[in-house]
Amino acid sequence: MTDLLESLVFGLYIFTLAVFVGFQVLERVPKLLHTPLMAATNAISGISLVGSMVAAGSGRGTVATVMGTVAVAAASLNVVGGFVITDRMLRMFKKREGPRK
Amino acid sequence: MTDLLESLVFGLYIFTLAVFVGFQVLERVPKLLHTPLMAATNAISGISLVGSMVAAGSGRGTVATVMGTVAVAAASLNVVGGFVITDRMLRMFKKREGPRK
Amino acid sequence: MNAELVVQLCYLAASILFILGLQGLGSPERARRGVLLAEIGMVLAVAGTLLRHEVITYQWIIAGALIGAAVGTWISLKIPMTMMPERIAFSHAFGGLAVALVGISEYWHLREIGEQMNTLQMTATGLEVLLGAVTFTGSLVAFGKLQGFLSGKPVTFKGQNFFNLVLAVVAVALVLWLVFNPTAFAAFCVLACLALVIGVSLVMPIGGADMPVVICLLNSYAGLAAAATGFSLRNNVLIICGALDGGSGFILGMMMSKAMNRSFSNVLFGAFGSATTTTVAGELPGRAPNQASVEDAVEVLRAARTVIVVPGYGMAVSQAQHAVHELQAALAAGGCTVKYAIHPVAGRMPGHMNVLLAEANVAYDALFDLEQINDEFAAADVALVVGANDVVNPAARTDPASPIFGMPILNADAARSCIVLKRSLNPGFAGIENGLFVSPNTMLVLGDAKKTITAFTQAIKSG
Amino acid sequence: MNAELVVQLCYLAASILFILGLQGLGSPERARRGVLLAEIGMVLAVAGTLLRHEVITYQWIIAGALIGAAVGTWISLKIPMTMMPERIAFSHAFGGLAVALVGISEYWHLREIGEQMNTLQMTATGLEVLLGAVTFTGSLVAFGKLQGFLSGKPVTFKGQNFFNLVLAVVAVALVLWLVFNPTAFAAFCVLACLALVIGVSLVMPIGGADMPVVICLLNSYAGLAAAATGFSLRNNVLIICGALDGGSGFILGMMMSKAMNRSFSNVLFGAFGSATTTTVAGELPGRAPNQASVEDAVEVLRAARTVIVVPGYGMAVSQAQHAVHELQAALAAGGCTVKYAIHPVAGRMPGHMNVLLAEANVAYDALFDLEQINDEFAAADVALVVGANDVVNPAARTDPASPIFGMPILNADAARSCIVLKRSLNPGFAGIENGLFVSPNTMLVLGDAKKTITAFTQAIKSG
Ligand SMILES: NC(=O)c1ccc[n+]([C@@H]2O[C@H](COP(=O)([O-])OP(=O)(O)OC[C@H]3O[C@@H](n4cnc5c(N)ncnc54)[C@H](OP(=O)(O)O)[C@@H]3O)[C@@H](O)[C@H]2O)c1
Ligand SMILES: NC(=O)c1ccc[n+]([C@@H]2O[C@H](COP(=O)([O-])OP(=O)(O)OC[C@H]3O[C@@H](n4cnc5c(N)ncnc54)[C@H](OP(=O)(O)O)[C@@H]3O)[C@@H](O)[C@H]2O)c1
Repeated sequence: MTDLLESLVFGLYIFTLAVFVGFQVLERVPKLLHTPLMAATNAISGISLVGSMVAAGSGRGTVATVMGTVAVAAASLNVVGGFVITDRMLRMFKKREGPRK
Repeated sequence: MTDLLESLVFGLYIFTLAVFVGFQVLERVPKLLHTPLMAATNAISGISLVGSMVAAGSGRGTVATVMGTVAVAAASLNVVGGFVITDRMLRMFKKREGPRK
Repeated sequence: MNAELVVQLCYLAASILFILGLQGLGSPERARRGVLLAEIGMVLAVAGTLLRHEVITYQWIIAGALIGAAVGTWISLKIPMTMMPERIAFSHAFGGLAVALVGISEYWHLREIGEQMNTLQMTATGLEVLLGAVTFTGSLVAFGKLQGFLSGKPVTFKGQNFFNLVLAVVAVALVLWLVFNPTAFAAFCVLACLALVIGVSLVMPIGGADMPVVICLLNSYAGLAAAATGFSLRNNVLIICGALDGGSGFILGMMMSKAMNRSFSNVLFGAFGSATTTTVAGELPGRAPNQASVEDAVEVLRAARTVIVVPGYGMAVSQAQHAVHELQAALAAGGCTVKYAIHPVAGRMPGHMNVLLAEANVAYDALFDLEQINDEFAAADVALVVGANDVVNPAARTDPASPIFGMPILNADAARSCIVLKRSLNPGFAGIENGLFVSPNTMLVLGDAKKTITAFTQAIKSG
Repeated sequence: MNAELVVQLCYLAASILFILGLQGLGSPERARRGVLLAEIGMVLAVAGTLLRHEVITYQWIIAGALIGAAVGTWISLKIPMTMMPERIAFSHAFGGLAVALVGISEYWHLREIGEQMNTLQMTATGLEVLLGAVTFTGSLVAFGKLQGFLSGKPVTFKGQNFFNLVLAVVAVALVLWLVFNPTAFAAFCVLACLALVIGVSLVMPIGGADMPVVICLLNSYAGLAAAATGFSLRNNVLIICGALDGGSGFILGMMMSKAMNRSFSNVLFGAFGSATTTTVAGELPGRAPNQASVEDAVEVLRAARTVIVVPGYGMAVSQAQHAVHELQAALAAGGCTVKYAIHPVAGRMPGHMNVLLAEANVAYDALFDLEQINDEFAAADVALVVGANDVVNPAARTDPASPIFGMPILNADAARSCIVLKRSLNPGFAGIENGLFVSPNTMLVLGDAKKTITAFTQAIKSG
């Protein structure tokens, strides 16, 4: 198999399997937690940080580096912000009656 | 990445994701269908046919070919037999009362 | 080779942790631990990337990360829960931006060093930039509309659908062109700019209230863009996260459109927004609504043994969730059972009401889904409708001509009496009249929900 | 390159179809369509393989496939449903054989052409041959024990556990040795033979009745072996199917051991079989069992409005399922409601009772799981226990000293009266006494279940 073909094929396998996993996992999230779910996937989508870091940190000349740095900032905004707000929301969900104000 | 490393890594990804998919799918099979499930996975495990066919059909000399042929026979026994018996069992599961003898 | 293996194992572990994290969101008890797992996954992914041999300078990474983390934390700690839809639109914009920039910078870099992308890379990068840029401007417009910077009204002109179609075809043609001519820099630039335009022109025609569905759609696009990045950089964790993200947008969008009784394919292919534009005033029995004072309503509440609260978008508007919880406490002190009935599309975002009530310390085991509680209305003394409208409109059951006909609704009209809190006689999101408001056993208490409920609580406590 | 792409896309499609097929087994309505999808997947996988450029001669493939398919079809059409455990053990043996032979032939071929395996291939091939050969002989022994060729009794000797441990350590050491010396042909041969021995010595010490758990374990091994083949041949569909297969064995084994109240880690690490060897006779109240004639039992059945049938292994032994269905029909004709209570480990295989009753045309919506029906016994007039024993033993609830204490059981003792059909006063699988048989409202009708039930039906019809 050529290199190119192999990475296409493997990528397709991984994508397909991940779609299956994703659907099955997400279907089981109760309606109660749909808003935290949106925030959490938002944070996870900040994984593009991984690509941004390579763009910003590989010494690729000014233009590429600047774009990479902006991308790092945008992605880490999502990662950190997303996790913080997810956790902030989830902390509010309580089973027993909390103390009243 | 070296070629070797790449196929190891991709293989691990695919295996891991498939384990997730498998668990999630299999957990949802009702107890009612556990015997057909055993028969069906038996049939699917006959996929080693794919490896056996290469062993039997690549003109690799007598010993390898004989082993390959036996493997093809064993695997296709599982594939065909497994699907036949799964279907035979599933045909018996009926929702409404069937005609009485 | 060993460092490379470590990097790859970090990515693999991160992928597993993300999946386990989302699995944790399957129940409120395990949710926080799940998020912790996902956080560890992200740390591993970042650590792995720092180990990569391509990464040679750290100052820009650190600078960008610090700025992003600081802004992100600040926003997330300050933002009120009622502004969650805005926040999500906003961060989709940044997600799209990051992905698009990664693609552009990759292309730029190869161009500078005189290399050219192979077919797979170019296809993936083209799609990545296209989807990323569409998500970027589309989400910005959605954010502006939700926030009020932009008019929430649908901005339309004649031939708009055709115009959008042409833009989309041109964009796809450009991607194809680039696949066969990866060095066509001009085409690449045009593609990027065109994608920005598409994002705007896709979302402008859609009314502010339809934004949640659009946001889910953009979420799916962002996920696909990230997956495309994974293909072009041969990075599996990106492919996996992209698939998870895209799937979540798709599932939530599907759930919403099902609960709103629209076909999801309509939503996917841009036919949404129609409900807002075609305001069909359902015919109502010629009765006048039965307006009531706070005192009348309090009397009914005092006598009630079981109350089911039906919160809706109006509760979010008036920020009445804390007041509602206090009323619940006051009623419970008098021996009354209080439950909450949460319609899947009450509010403007999936799970909107749950989060607001959780914020106000309402225990989540007092919240019930439509299927769980709908049969209990018949036995309830009072259904207290706090700023909900469409989700309790009986026309969905009875009037085949109604645009919401067939949508599952909460049977608030089945309760012995129904107290409805709203500010006016205006219709809700779907723009249609609501027969519940003129039914004989409904008491309509006009006024801001928070004020009205606070008045209820005081009267009940003092009486 | 294009043919190669087609092959790979066939494999990808096959993997998707296998997953969708197993998803179909999630409900009886969709199950047959699911199996059809999996069949299409298998056809695609085979077709794809035929397109591979390595495959140059077809006669051996066709010969092997024809023989396998003919034998497989013949067995599967002829075998009675009561022999399913045997059939499954038998086909695991062939699965293990195929995988092991693929590995050996690959190794042999490379040796002949003077090449050597790389680290990854050698590791994978070593594990593949090891697990495949263990599964082969292990399953053959399991088959022999179930079938009665071999003594069903545990065959043990002193120091056996230590002996097995030594064998396993040596095998793993051989694999490691091969990884560093892939050309060590002698080591490879020793590994293969040793694996065959391990399979035998792993299963011989285990009693025939414990075979189902062993079979699940061997199923997992077979799956792992297939996945290892996938790694060594770089074939993703093998990896995916291996994971699915291994997972299914694991899940079923876990479910069984949970329902049998043993820790799964014990089962995994060979501590099973103990229940059969340590026969603890639980202390019973000194009452004599209340033996009854067919006539007495028929009288009780005639008066009953609701009957819950509890089938067990004895129903399989006496092939009484058709007779049971006829009794159900006769009772139903008299206006009596008949339900079936299926314990998760009734019989000798997961889902054993369901398949037998389905074979006898009992509608599956008359079959209820333990959790669904256990509360209904208290309101039932008769619990009719057809060859079940351990799964209705109240000691599991009441006697902390009993080996089955804590195992969830069917509350047959809660019914107004309980009719138990068995041939003798012998204990069941777990080898312990059953207090239900001596309880005052139990009627024990001794004799072969099929004969007794046929007599019931005749009496009820004629009366
Ligand atoms: N949840 C989602 O994911 C989602 C997404 C997209 C669309 N939607 C749509 O949104 C709608 C949600 O239904 P809904 O019943 O929650 O809301 P709704 O139908 O939009 O009605 C909201 C009601 O709240 C009242 N209100 C507004 N501000 C108030 C205040 N300060 N005090 C008291 N009342 C106030 C309004 O009446 P006044 O103006 O008279 O006060 C209005 O009748 C559905 O049609 C759904 O399809 C939901
Ligand atoms: N299902 C699984 O996956 C699985 C797997 C492994 C182990 N097990 C174990 O198997 C046991 C299953 O429990 P169970 O209650 O179904 O069966 P059981 O406890 O083994 O008892 C079977 C009963 O059937 C009677 N019997 C045998 N042949 C008969 C005939 N021809 N006519 C009438 N009665 C007959 C036997 O009594 P007589 O000899 O007096 O007739 C015996 O009491 C559990 O202990 C479980 O843990 C199950």
